[in-house]
Parts: sequence; structure tokens; C-alpha cells
Amino acid sequence: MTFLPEELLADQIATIIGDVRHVAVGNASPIPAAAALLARERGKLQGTGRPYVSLLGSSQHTFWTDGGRELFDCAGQGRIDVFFLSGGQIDGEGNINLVEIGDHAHPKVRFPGSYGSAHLYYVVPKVILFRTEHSRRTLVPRVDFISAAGRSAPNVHRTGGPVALITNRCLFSFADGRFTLKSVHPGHTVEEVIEHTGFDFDRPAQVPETPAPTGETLALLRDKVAPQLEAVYPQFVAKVFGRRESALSA
Amino acid sequence: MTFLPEELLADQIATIIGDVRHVAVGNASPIPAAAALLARERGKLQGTGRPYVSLLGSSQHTFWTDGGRELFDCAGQGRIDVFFLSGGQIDGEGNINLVEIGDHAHPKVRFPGSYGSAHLYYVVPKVILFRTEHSRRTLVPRVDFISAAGRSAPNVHRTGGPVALITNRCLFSFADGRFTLKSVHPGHTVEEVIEHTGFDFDRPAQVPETPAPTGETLALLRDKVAPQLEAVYPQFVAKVFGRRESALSA
Amino acid sequence: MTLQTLDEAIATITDGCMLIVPREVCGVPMAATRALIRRGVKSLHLVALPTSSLQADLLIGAGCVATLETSAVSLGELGPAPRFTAAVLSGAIRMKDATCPALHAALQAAEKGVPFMPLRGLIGSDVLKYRDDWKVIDSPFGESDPIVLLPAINPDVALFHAPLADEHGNVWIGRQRELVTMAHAAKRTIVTVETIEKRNLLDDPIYAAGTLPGFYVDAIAVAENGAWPLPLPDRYRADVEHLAMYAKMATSEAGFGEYLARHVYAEQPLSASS
Amino acid sequence: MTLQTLDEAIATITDGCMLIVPREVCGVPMAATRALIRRGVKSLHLVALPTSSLQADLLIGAGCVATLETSAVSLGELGPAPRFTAAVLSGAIRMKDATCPALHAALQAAEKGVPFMPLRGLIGSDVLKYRDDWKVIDSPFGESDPIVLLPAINPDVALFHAPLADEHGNVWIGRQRELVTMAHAAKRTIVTVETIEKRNLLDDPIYAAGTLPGFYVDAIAVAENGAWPLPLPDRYRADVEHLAMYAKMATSEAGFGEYLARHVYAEQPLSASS
Repeated sequence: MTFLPEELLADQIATIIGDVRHVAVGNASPIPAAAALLARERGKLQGTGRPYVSLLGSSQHTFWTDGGRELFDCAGQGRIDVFFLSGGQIDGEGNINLVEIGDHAHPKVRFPGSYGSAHLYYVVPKVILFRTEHSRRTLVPRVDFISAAGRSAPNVHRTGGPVALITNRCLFSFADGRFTLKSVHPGHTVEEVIEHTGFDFDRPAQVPETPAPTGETLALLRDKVAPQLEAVYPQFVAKVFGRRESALSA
Repeated sequence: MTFLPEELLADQIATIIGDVRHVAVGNASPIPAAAALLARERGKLQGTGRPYVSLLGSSQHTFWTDGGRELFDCAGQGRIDVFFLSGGQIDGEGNINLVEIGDHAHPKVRFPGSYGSAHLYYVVPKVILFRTEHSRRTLVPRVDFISAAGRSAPNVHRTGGPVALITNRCLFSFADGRFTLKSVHPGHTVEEVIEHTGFDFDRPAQVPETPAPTGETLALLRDKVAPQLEAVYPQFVAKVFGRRESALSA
Repeated sequence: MTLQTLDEAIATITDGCMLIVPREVCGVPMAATRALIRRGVKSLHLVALPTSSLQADLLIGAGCVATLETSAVSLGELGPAPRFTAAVLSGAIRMKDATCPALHAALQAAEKGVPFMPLRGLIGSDVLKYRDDWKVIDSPFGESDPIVLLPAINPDVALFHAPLADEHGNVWIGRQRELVTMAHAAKRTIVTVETIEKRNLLDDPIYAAGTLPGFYVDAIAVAENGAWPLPLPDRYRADVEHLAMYAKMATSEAGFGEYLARHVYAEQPLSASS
Repeated sequence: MTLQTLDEAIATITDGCMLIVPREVCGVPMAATRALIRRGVKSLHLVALPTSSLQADLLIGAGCVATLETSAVSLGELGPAPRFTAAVLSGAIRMKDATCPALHAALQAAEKGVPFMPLRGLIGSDVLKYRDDWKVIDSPFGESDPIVLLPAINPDVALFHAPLADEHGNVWIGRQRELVTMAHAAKRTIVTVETIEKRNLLDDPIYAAGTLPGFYVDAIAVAENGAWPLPLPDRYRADVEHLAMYAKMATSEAGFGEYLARHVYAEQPLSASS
């Protein structure tokens, strides 16, 4: 069955999410949102009823009633199992930069800001890094500004951190301060990943291809997830599930 | 015009309250509640609209919507100008004891506990101590347990504290860690106050008699305050403003 | 959310656990309290946020409590709480005296996942003196500015009674927002309610404003008149006659025993109208 | 509570004051923001709790802001906030970069009248490194357990837009509870509302649960469509077309000037329907 890169990524992310209690997804993240809803549909099929999915941009898929601090308090309580972050830059130690490029006193580029990353990255057990521009501009040897650090000294309280980085080209896992290439998406190669990645990473002798989503997964995405996603991301749903156009490189 | 001791006390307390923004009154405090409502009626007459009065036992006279912590947060913000406290024991330095009598390891008497006193006494600018049993049992040289201290070292953050102690016999003011006898209620004497007070206090050569409430004040209490108080303290209102019986010694 | 019977819902309140319950005007889970006593729970570390009345007195008198952490226990206008007073004087329970905002702040620390919360006041009081677990530091933002730090209270179970839940496990708590903080801070939250409605409270913005999301709620049981003889805000008042009877009976151990036999161990607790 | 005109209500937002405003989905006071720009307020210390979009961009572009304290400014799916970006790069504003929960916690410190609040995370980040006003201490409850302390944020004025107030000055804020924290923390609170109803919101327990008591509110003005072109929760959505136009115009200073002339300085701001 044919599928779009968005569907491949959502499938992979849903698998990384796994069987957890609560996945929260930030604003403007349609693919992670699709993945979280897919994980929930899988949970329904398996009879677990998990995970809860909070789409922060949605009033329908959100359970918050204690104001803007509740997400962070909830994460601090250990009740958020999975969250998604990105970065203007991401480096090989898992540091992310959401603030600026260049010298801090005179930056050349300014991004919006760190949002909640400087807290959530430390207390959410599975943070999935998501960046669909896989290039030496975004995946760098060392970020110019650390919005949130990929790892901490042993005495620093830390119950969370990055577990994976998924891009338009491949999937990395993250452990002990380093990324490992897990699989390369169909149509991409290991050499291409090396060429476009600014940081060192580990890889097995044979890097598998990221498996295509099964027919069952595609049916769940198209029949169950897309209708729920539509209220929050109408343009994304129209494009991917309607016109079946990808915004990502093939 | 004849009046009851309760009316005298409410009048005196309302005068100590003065022109402030917010008076909060704890549970089971009908005379302070009457005084706070009297202060509000006076504010209405003077066109200030002040003070807000929060009767903590009442759903009608309370503005809280943020749960039980709001009173304390509000006081911490400096928004509560007057509060009332009492004590199983009160000593000459303004320390109050709401916990126990005797040795801490083996107390002889146990009171309910400190409630919010260990915080409110420090942050509410005018705390009025109120105790209608004026005896050497209650007004002691040194409390057995300090629920809240009457004064603090100069470097301790303190924006509040006791300003007065009113009893069934007299009115003391409090400043610089000592009480001063301000007036003795009609029917009582300075000698009697000395006899029944366990702590040292200052007093002027001539101690005035506590002035009787004016006709205007009595009218406000009976016509305006009593009806508002009735929902919260029905038995008190029936007794004092209905049957005109005092629960205090004359 | 699976609806449970009262006894099922409280099954996870095990001997020795830290149980937090609300003050009298917030929805005290009295039906659940009687069920706990019937089941014979032991050695509770009971936290009453920030005070208690009948509930703590009953649990203490019935021998369920090892440690009590609160700011005050009293029957209000009906006088002292007799079993609490007796237990403190005899040393039968370990008392952790607090002050109201300290308990609220320590719960908020747990709510935020931080190890402590600062609080003004307290310095110079014996409340602080007898709390080895509270620390005084010099505020790093002042000069010689001592301030008390309170360790987070992380209860095992929060237990309260509310007017209403929906079929998704969302619970309407209205203005009683300490119930939200309790649920956020506790590892498990058990709620009894007057009624369960077939709706989603979160779909209605007016109700949602006073709703604890079901995500925080581990068990719900229906207990009509579940706060009786204490009041439930905006629903029913205290049963003052019954409370006066309790205050009188509980002054002696024998009278308290008789109260337990009649009103707790009897299989059907009396309802408010009986 | 005396009802005021918009210009009267914002009169106490003076040059140089610390002004706190809410994030996009909470009721951003856009009508009041335009009135502030028309009045020419200067040198604000603007705190956006915890992020901002059009509002911060407009105030910065119009030269009203000296210091900005927030966790992010962006126009969301419409891209970067152009005037914010330009001002940071040119050094026209002083930036105090934060992270969302740090701003919430620092507000809660002010709400509780304590000088600081602890927060997990942050250690090892440059957000912490560039905040000289944040301190790291060893938690006295751990062993070698560093934790960040954030000083309280005590704003001079909190300003927000809400759906509804009553004639007593009580404001219905629903689930947007950071508005409550803002009002508690600020010295003055100024609110614009869609409408004022002749009732007492506190008399209805369902509404009361989502109500900020009038005691905290210093001024109220009616501003219909007062969040436009931003959304007001449960009332109206964002005017995406208008925002897209802004995003385009604001990429250049000239375009931004034209936007100001047309949509801010023009005496009657356009309504959502125009």
C-alpha cells in the first residue's frame, strides 16, 4: 500500500510512544499529534484505554482546567510520559536551541524562545525530538544556545530526557549522551544521513530501513485519526489525508 | 441608652479596625464579625465603601474562589489589613498559645492547634487579639507553647503583628513587645485588671473608662449589622440583639 | 473510569499509608471514613488539609491513626474534639503540628514536583521548633533574611467527597480548589460523589472551570449524603443535632465505642434524614 | 467598582511600569493594547505569561517596551514575530529569556508573598546561565541536590481580557486560571470584558468556581471584541486573515508603520466583523 512520509513518521513515533498513560503534544505539531492519536487507537484495540492524549492547541483534546501551569505541574508530578520538542539547532549531545544563532550579545538569528523546554526536557521520561529539516544547519556539532541540555551531571535531579530524534531522513535513538542511527527512511541512505548530519553518531554495521506502516496502521490513521485531527489541524488533514500531498521530501 | 458588653466590644473593635481595605474574620467569632460589619457600615456612611469584610464561616460574606489557601496567599500579598486571633494563653510579649499547656512531651491540656496563626500573625498589619475570659489562667507571664510570636528579631521579615488585646474587662494596645492598658470597660476597675492579668503591662496615671457606644453606633449595630450577622451567627444574634442577654460578665 | 463500590474504591488505602483529607467545609468523605473504620485500617499517616473535625476524631478514636499532621482539630462551636485530645494527651498518636498555609504550601510543592516550598512567618514559633523536618535558610535574594522551607507532602492517597462526577471520571469540585491541589499532589485520588451524570463536564466551559479532570482520579464511588453528618458546600448543611450527640458521646471511651457500634459498625450508616 | 472607559482604565499603566499579560489563548487585551500604543506608553517592563504573539510584537514595534520577560514570542503558524525578532537582533529591547514554568512559578511566589520559588530543570541550560537574578542552591532536603530558585515577579499591573464581569467587579475567567494568579501577584489589576451583567457571579456556585473576586480588580472597562484579532476562549476564534496580513506587513518597519496607522492610530479600531 502506498503511504506518505507523514504516515511513516506518525507510525514510527506511535511505536516509540508505546504503552504509556499520558502523551502531551505542543502546538503546531500535526505529525506528533497524529502519532499520539494513533497510539491511542492502538491502545483501544488492545483494550488498555491508554494513553490519554493532550493536544495543547485543542480545546477538545485537552484535560486542563488549572491554567497554563498545569501542564508543567503535571509533568513535574511525573504524570506526563511523552512530550515532543524540536530545535532551531540540535546537537550530538541532545542539547536543543530554541533561542538564537550567533554570539549571545549580538545574535544573528533569533528564534521565538525556549518555551517550556528548559523544564520539560528534564522531567518527561520520553522526550521525542522531531525535526523535519534534517541538515547540517539544524543538526550541529554544538548548539549556540542551550535551551535545554540533553544530559545532566549525575547529581542533578533528572527524571526525563530525549529518547529519540526523528527527521525527514531517519530515526535516531538517544542514550548516554549520544545518538544512534536506528533506521533510515525508504528512499534515503546512510551516506546521505552522514552527509547532512553535523554531529557524530553511532550506527550498527547494517542500518535497517524504517519499516513501512502496515495496512492496519494506515487504516487507523486515515479512518480513525484523521477525523479527530481535523478540528485542530484542518490544513494538514486536507493535504495529507485528503489530497495526499506531502510537505516533506520523499 | 443601655447597651450590652458585646455592643461595647464591637464598637471598640470597629474603631481599632479603622479605615482599611479588607478585614477577615475567622470562624466562631461573632463579636469581631459584628465589629467588622459595623466598620463597613461606618465606611458606607462616610462614602469610602471600605472595608471589604470576609467572614470565613459564611458563604455570603466571603470572596474566596481559590480554595483554602487563598486567605493566606491574600494575607501574604498584603491584602488583608485586619485579622483576629485569640489564645488558650496570651503572654505579655504578645505570644499566643493555641496548642497545649504543660511540658511539650507530656502536655496536661491540649487545644485544637495553631490554625493559620503562625503565618497570619506575621503578615497581617493589624492583628486584634480577642479573649473574653480575662484571667491569670489565660493572660500569663509566659505561654507554654508559642503558636505565633508577638514580636520578631529585626532581621525577620514581618509586616504584621498584634496591635491590641480586647477582653471582657479592658482594652490593651500593643507596641514594641509590650501591652499598655488603654481603657477599662464600664463596671470594671484598674485594680481588677491588675489582679486578673498574669503579665506586666504599662498604663497611664489615669486610665480612662472605655466609652459607651453612641446612639448612632447602637442603631447601626442593631438595625444594619444584626440582620447581616443572623445567617452566620443565628444564636448570637437572637441572644444579643433579640433577647438582649449578654454571655459576658457585665 | 470504572465505577466502584465504596469498599472497592477505598481498597487501596492500606495500613500505614499517608492519607490526605480536606477541611470540614470542603466535602469531607464521611461515608468513606466509616467504611475505612469498618475495614479496620491501621497506622495511617493522616494529613488534614489544613484542619479537621469529626473525621479525624473518629479515625483517631477508632485506632486507625499513627501520625496526625494538621493545623487544628476541633468540633467548632461544639467544643474540643474529644478523641483527638485524649490521644494527644495519652501519646497514642504522634502529632505533627503545622499551620494552615504551611500545609497548603507543602502540598503545592508536591503539585509542582519540587522538594520544598518557602513560607513567611513561623520564625520564633514553637510550631517551627518542634518540626525537625522544616528548615530555615537565609534567602539568597536578601541579606540576613531567614525564611522557612517546608518539605513537599507527597500523600499516597487523597480522599474527598464531591457533589458530582461525570461518566468519564471528571469531578466537579467548584470553589474547593484545595481538592485539586490534593489530587495533583497525591499518588492516588479516590473520590466519593453524590451522583454521577451522563455527560462530559469538560464540554461545558462553565462547569469545566470547577472540574478536576478524570486523569487525576483513580477511583470513584457513589455515596449519597457522603459527607453526612458534615456539610457539603452548596448542597446540604451539617447535621448539628447528630454532631452535638457525637460531641457528648465521644467524651468517654465507652460512649465513643457506643457511637461506633451504632453509627459506624452498623451495616447501613444512618442517612441524613433518619 | 466604578466602570471606566478603556482609556481611563489603563491610565495607571505608566511609563516604565512592570506590566504582565497572558498568552494568546487566555484572553489577550488587544483593544487595551492598541489604546496603550495610541497613548504612547514607554519603557514598559513587559512580562508575557508565559509567551506572547501579536500583543508583544505590536508593543515592541511601537516602541513601548524596554524589557521583555517571557519564554517565547511567535506568530505561531504564521511564522516569527517580526518586530520582536528585529528588536532583539538590534538590541532595541532588553531580553530576559525564561521558560514557561519559571514564569508561572515566579508569579506564584508573588501570589504567596514569598521571595522565591524553586523549580526543577534548568540546570545546564543557557536560560539559567544568562539569568543573573536566578540562583542555584543545594536543596537542604537532599544531598548534593542543586535546584534553581526564581525570585518572585511582582508586577505593577496585570492586564487581561475576559468574557464577562458583573456589576460588583467580579470577573469570570473560567479555566484561564493564570489570570487569577496574575491578579493575585500584581499590585493593580485592569480588566477589559466583552460585557457586564447585572448579577453577582459569586452567588452562583457554578459561575463562582471560575470567577476572580472583584476585591482583586482595580479597573474594568467594556471592550467588545476586545481580544480581536486574537481569540477569546469559548467565545470567538482568531481572525486568521487579519493576522496573516499583519505577519506580512510587519516584516518591514514601513509596513508595520502602515499597520499601526491603519489599525491602531485610526480612532476606531476595526471590529472583528469589518
